[in-house]
Amino acid sequence: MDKKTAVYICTGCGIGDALNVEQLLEEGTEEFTIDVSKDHPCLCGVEGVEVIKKDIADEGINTVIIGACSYRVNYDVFNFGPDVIVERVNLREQVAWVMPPEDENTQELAEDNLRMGCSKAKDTQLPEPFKAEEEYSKDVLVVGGGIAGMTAALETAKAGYKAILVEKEDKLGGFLGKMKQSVTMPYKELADTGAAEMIAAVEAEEKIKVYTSSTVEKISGGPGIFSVDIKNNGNAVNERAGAVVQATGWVPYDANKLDHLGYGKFKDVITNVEMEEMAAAGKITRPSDGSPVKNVLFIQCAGSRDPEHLPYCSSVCCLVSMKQATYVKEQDPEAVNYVLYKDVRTVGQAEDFYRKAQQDGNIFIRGAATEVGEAGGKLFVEADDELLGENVKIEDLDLVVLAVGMVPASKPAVTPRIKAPADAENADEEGMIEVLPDSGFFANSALNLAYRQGPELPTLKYGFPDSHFICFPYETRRTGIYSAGCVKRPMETAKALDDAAGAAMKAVQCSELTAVGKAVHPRSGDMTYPEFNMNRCTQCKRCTEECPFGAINEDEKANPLPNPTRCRRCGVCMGACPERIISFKNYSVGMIGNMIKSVNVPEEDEEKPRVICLICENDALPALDMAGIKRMKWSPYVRFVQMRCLGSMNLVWIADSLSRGIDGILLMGCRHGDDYQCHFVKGSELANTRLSKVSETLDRLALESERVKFVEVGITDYEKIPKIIDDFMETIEEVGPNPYKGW
Amino acid sequence: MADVQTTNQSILVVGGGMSGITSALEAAEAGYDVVLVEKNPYLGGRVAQLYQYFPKLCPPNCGLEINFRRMRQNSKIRFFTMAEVANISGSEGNYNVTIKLSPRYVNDKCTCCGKCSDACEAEIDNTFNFGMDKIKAAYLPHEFAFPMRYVIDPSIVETEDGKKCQEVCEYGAIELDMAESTFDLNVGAVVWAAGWNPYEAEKIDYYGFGEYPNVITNVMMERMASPNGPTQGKILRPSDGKEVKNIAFIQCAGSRDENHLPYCSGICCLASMKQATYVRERHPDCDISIFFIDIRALDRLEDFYTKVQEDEKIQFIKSKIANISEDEATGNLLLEGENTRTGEQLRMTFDMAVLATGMVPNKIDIAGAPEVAADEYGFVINDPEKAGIYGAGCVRRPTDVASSVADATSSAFKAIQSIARR
Amino acid sequence: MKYFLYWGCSLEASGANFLVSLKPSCEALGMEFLEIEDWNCCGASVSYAGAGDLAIKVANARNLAIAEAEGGYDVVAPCSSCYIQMIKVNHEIKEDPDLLEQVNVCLAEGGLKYRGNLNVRHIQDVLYNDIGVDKIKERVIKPLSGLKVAGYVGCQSVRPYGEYDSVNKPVVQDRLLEALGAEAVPFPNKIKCCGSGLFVPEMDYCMELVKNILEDALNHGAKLISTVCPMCAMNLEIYQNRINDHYGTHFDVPIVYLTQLMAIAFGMDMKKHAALNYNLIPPEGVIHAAIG
Amino acid sequence: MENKMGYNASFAEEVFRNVDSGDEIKMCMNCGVCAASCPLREHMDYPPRQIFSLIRAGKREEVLGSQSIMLCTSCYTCVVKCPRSIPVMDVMHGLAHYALKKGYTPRIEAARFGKEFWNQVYRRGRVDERDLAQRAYFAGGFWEGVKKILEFADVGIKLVLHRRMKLIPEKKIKGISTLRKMLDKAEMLDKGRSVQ
Repeated sequence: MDKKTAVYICTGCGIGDALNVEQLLEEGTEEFTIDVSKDHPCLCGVEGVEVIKKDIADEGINTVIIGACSYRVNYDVFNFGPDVIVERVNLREQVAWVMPPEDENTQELAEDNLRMGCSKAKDTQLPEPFKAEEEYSKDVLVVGGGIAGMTAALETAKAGYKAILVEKEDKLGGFLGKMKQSVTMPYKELADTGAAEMIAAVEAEEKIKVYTSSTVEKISGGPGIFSVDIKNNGNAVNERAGAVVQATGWVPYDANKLDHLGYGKFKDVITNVEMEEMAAAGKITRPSDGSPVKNVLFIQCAGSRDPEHLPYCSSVCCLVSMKQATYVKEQDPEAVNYVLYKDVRTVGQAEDFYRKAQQDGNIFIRGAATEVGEAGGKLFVEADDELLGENVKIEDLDLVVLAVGMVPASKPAVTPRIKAPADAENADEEGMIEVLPDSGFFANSALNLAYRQGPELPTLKYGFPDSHFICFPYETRRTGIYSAGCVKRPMETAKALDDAAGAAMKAVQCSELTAVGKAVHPRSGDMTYPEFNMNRCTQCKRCTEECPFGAINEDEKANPLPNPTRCRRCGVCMGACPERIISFKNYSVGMIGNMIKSVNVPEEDEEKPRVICLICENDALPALDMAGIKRMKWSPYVRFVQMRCLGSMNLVWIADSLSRGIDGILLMGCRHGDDYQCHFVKGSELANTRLSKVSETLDRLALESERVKFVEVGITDYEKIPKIIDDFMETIEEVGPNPYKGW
Repeated sequence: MADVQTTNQSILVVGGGMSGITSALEAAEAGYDVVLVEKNPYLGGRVAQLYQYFPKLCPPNCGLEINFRRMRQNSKIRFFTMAEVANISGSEGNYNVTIKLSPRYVNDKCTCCGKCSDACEAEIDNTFNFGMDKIKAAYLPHEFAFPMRYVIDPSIVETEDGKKCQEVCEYGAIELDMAESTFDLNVGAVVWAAGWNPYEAEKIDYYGFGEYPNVITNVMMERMASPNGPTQGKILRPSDGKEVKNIAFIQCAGSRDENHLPYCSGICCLASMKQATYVRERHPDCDISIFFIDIRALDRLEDFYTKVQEDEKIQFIKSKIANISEDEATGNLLLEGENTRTGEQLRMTFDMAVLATGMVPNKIDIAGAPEVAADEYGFVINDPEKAGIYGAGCVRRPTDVASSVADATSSAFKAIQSIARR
Repeated sequence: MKYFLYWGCSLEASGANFLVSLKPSCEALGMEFLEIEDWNCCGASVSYAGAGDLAIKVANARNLAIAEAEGGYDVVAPCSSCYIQMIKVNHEIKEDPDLLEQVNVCLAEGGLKYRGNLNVRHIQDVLYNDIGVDKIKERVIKPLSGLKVAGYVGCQSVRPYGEYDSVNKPVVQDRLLEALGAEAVPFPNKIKCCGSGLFVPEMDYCMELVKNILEDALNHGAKLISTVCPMCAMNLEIYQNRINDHYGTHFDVPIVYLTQLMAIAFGMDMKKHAALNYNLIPPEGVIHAAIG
Repeated sequence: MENKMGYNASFAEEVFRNVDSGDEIKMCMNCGVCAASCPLREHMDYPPRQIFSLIRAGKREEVLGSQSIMLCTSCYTCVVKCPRSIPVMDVMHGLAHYALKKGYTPRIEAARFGKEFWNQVYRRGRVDERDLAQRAYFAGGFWEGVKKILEFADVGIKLVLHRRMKLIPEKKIKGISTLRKMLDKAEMLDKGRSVQ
């Protein structure tokens, strides 16, 4: 593309008062080829925009540099269609509103900002969306044929898309199919499970292809172009899909581990799953002798909420026990149910069912079981009754039901071990080490992804595949693969229905976006993608290891094999690459390097230090905007460079900056760790890790380590920003000017 | 004024909170035309008023910012603030909707320079902060407001203040003669994501909210803890601005109570635990008591409960508080209850009490609208037999953000299905 | 406006000053009272010791059945205990048709039948909602200006149904006192229980309840306490000496009925109409001190 | 460990069946609001919520022999605050009635007073306060009665002097015989009849 570039400076909102605009236009654009340069008192107004539009029309301008307010405002006003590159240079929130007006330093800041903008615009290319060679599919592969899986398939079909449903058992239904009845909205009475109708609906739906007695042997490719190998009753079948919903459900917690509650010891101690199956099969009787049950005791949180077993709450067990108590009462109104609980957790309208269970006369005892035993052919349970403050004994029990919790089907019974890296500390004698849940090698076989980073979805601790579980609950770390239902977190029927429909929505959306070469969340709509200049690749594997989304496979020679449809466009690979071979059309190592190079570094005797701040655009940059809107003040010596994610930070920028005489580098990124806020999961953490290697660079240049600093900045931390900057400037002053100035 | 072309292939989303934004974005990113209407002058709804989310203790604006960015770059979504549904008729696949726009008195020329606010002298109650402070009558609803545009309060439109605002605006952004207007839409499906209101704490009269200044609600606590709140993030006693030395959180303030809200509001346990961490962070010496009936921390949220329990300054007392009275001289609050674990009658004095008030759904309340199933509490039931208008988020059940987002995503899909069927 | 006045047993004895003052002051506002023919006792709040729940309900239903047959006017029960017993039956039979049937099976033994069509009203309810503060204000000749009164509501006049006032933060009595020109002092204990019928047998426990109420009233500047219940009035008034002996306090607070204050404010006779001579602790002093 | 309390659902069933309002306690979720709103809670051996817990635990003796069930002042505070709409007061009254019928005599004076009150209703249709007091005083025996009379003589005399105590005994109401028939019938139909 032949660029015709125009620069427009808005002089409104105090910019004109703070800056010498004429000088700015001259100094800030000097080194660049600029075809048109203008200023306007209100660029975002109708007349201002008209000026730009006219230049585009009349002068053939296709690259527009706007020196005005933050890119976060007036985004719609300064949109001139897909063929015009727009680069926004912030002269308001970062300059005019926070710096002293008509000041030399303010002016220099504005000029540097404009230079960086011009440099960036020069290197920016229009995106050319990725188009795979294969034909795209928009079908949704659903793995798991329980309530969530069947719902995902049905909802997909209702929206006019096709679904492929793979179930390992010989029939659909999962746990739903094993249930006698269910308790769901509006939680007044027990309801039919609807399993039979749902199975029939799935089977009747021509848009759904059902594979029972089947497993997914291999999924290769990526969103839009997944190739799925299915083993169907021993036969190999291949299907193509655009996206995947993993609804592999849950397994009950292994009650054999609950021998302190008498399981395995007494025949009449059973799990809630066994209770359900018995009820569904017909009559509830004592397993020991088949005699009728009169007194039943439910032990809640059998395993759940117990650090020795399942530290989390399994969410559904309170309702399940109330449901099963109802079965007992329906069978024999004179029967007595005791429910031994820690907290009754019937949230939302489900409280109504608790009230019903109480109305039915079920006896709720708050406390923990201390012993389960047998006397005279009947069971007894001893418990600390918290509300009586006494140890109590409930005798003459026919049945004790353990409300065992839910374990995601993805969680392996035994944590897999892999060969430990050479420097691992906790490797065993054979040099093996436990796989972390946060890895594609942890979970039980379900998807068998042909991904370099492992065959399954990485999980959070406890084995639930999930990542951003508050704002973006469908985000997993494998693009186009969404988990749904109890594999994601323990949830009751009503929620599983919604969750599955939501996952199907995401799957369909992913296929649609992928088909037109667009990224999915969080950079949804982005049409650029990383391109690899393989000639210079040294097979260092950093990109393939670090990609948070497992987008890059590897050939046997360790050459990266990018799968652009799996890519989320965070740029982590670009930041990881020591050879700078990975670039986006509008974001590259060279581009940012050039921007940094365009910053003027004053001579040492001018006593004007220069600091480059690489700032994450997701959280830290909006926070900086807020600080500007609040008219806070900070040092005029800092130049902010916008990052897609701090994980895209390449160390070469630091080395280049320091060797040019830049006095310090400040990195602002999201919180990492367990409660990370990075929108690309691992970006800020990787940046921080990478930074540990910067010491080599500093040593080589014989520079002080204080010159480079990483700070976590959340979006609401704007009050802290001036202090962070000022503290850093103080450090820089202490360590003195960079000796490389003027080289 | 609004020039919106829609067809029966379009989706209307009512409510610009977390659920509505999610529904709108998910549908739009799948390629559907969406119109989003929000009655406030900004998007973000209730979550925009929160300081942090549990259990990660992260700022809601972080996710909102991403969503606003998704919205900015997506031409399939058009949104209107200060907009409400005035009328709705029709059936699945073909609804005629009238949207009423209240005047903002500020047009899209606003550059957010803030001069009008500087010039304006009149102050109004800051509803964003639940009236805990005042703002100028020419105001930006909050720093992260999206769209970032000022609002002129109707109370100054015909005053000198209004004129002054208009005069100082260099960009001609203030239009004092702006009037209420309406426009019509044709859509194929509607997602009702109008959110919730906190239960009116005054109704639990024995807690003295509105009478004793040091009794506040959980939503007020969020604002108080926010750096952009009425106290710049300081947790202080409303009566005298003193630092709190001990504070009580009263769970089920209205919820699980047949005299008020018979259902459980689902989120209040976690919200209070989260707010206890706010207090801990600011006042490490403050003693915190959380009074509860049952602690309801579902699934992995249990981890957060475990973590908070480990804090020795936070104690959980199983007691519904039966009464609050105020010491008139000190403003201290006497709480009475029964510690049901020990059987002791409890009388404890606190500097401040936070009522964990529950959620009341904003039900569909439009005369002549097609019937949408709801339970006796007003929560929308998505009835497959009456498809076309779908509830999303807390209008369906009281729930946390993650579940609301999941629900909103599913509702977007239901809306798409309504269109696919026609 | 016609009402049945069900005054009950106490208003003929310990609560006589209530009845004596109520009739003229209310009649002055245009209320007309009828007596329920051959009424019986309501059973009050302690009868459960001797009677089952249904028997107590039947006792009350008998009065209602007679009143219903005699014209069906609203039944005004000045005594809170009578009021609550009657209104409770009324409420419960509305919610439970089986109960009404059971009650009628019993009433049939005396040839009576109750259809459940009556309204049971508290005197405060009638004064506030039927007459209204404006009309009361109009009738005031000698405003009780400067008289600081603690309006003691007690329990059963508002709880549990809250038919005309908040159950936890009632205001009606204060509004009525203000209509008479008096100053109703804030008084958090106005809804705290005085011990009711349990006072006599459980005096050791209940004295503290009364002590707290009196103390709270005085601490808030009240010179006298008004009530609308004979049981409250008696418990608050006649044991003050005993409380003083027990706690070393010096209570000497006049306890008056709201209707006594009405009679005074309406310019009626202090004895004949306001029945001040019935009071054990004479209120005349504080009243005269305030209004001259 | 001995001395373990055995849970026994039969007492709960007994209460549900035979005690007026007894089945309402099923709905209790142990929030404690009833106890905390009770004016005499400090004097109760088991506040209402604990009574309900004891019923579910099958502690018959503790419940029917408890002081608390006789210490209800009928103030309705618990009733209006109970989040599960349990008529706590009615339950306490029901339990007291049941306990007395079963021969338990916790808080003997309150029991005598209440019983005598109802006697008056039953005997003459109305209550004579003076007669009630006297009879209640003497219910515990002659000397106890005399002591009480003397103790309360000051109050009695004052009431007489201020025209607030009737000296002439209250007469029976005209319809006393039919009233009694009605009440007898009611007792026959009452919930607790099966254990008379």
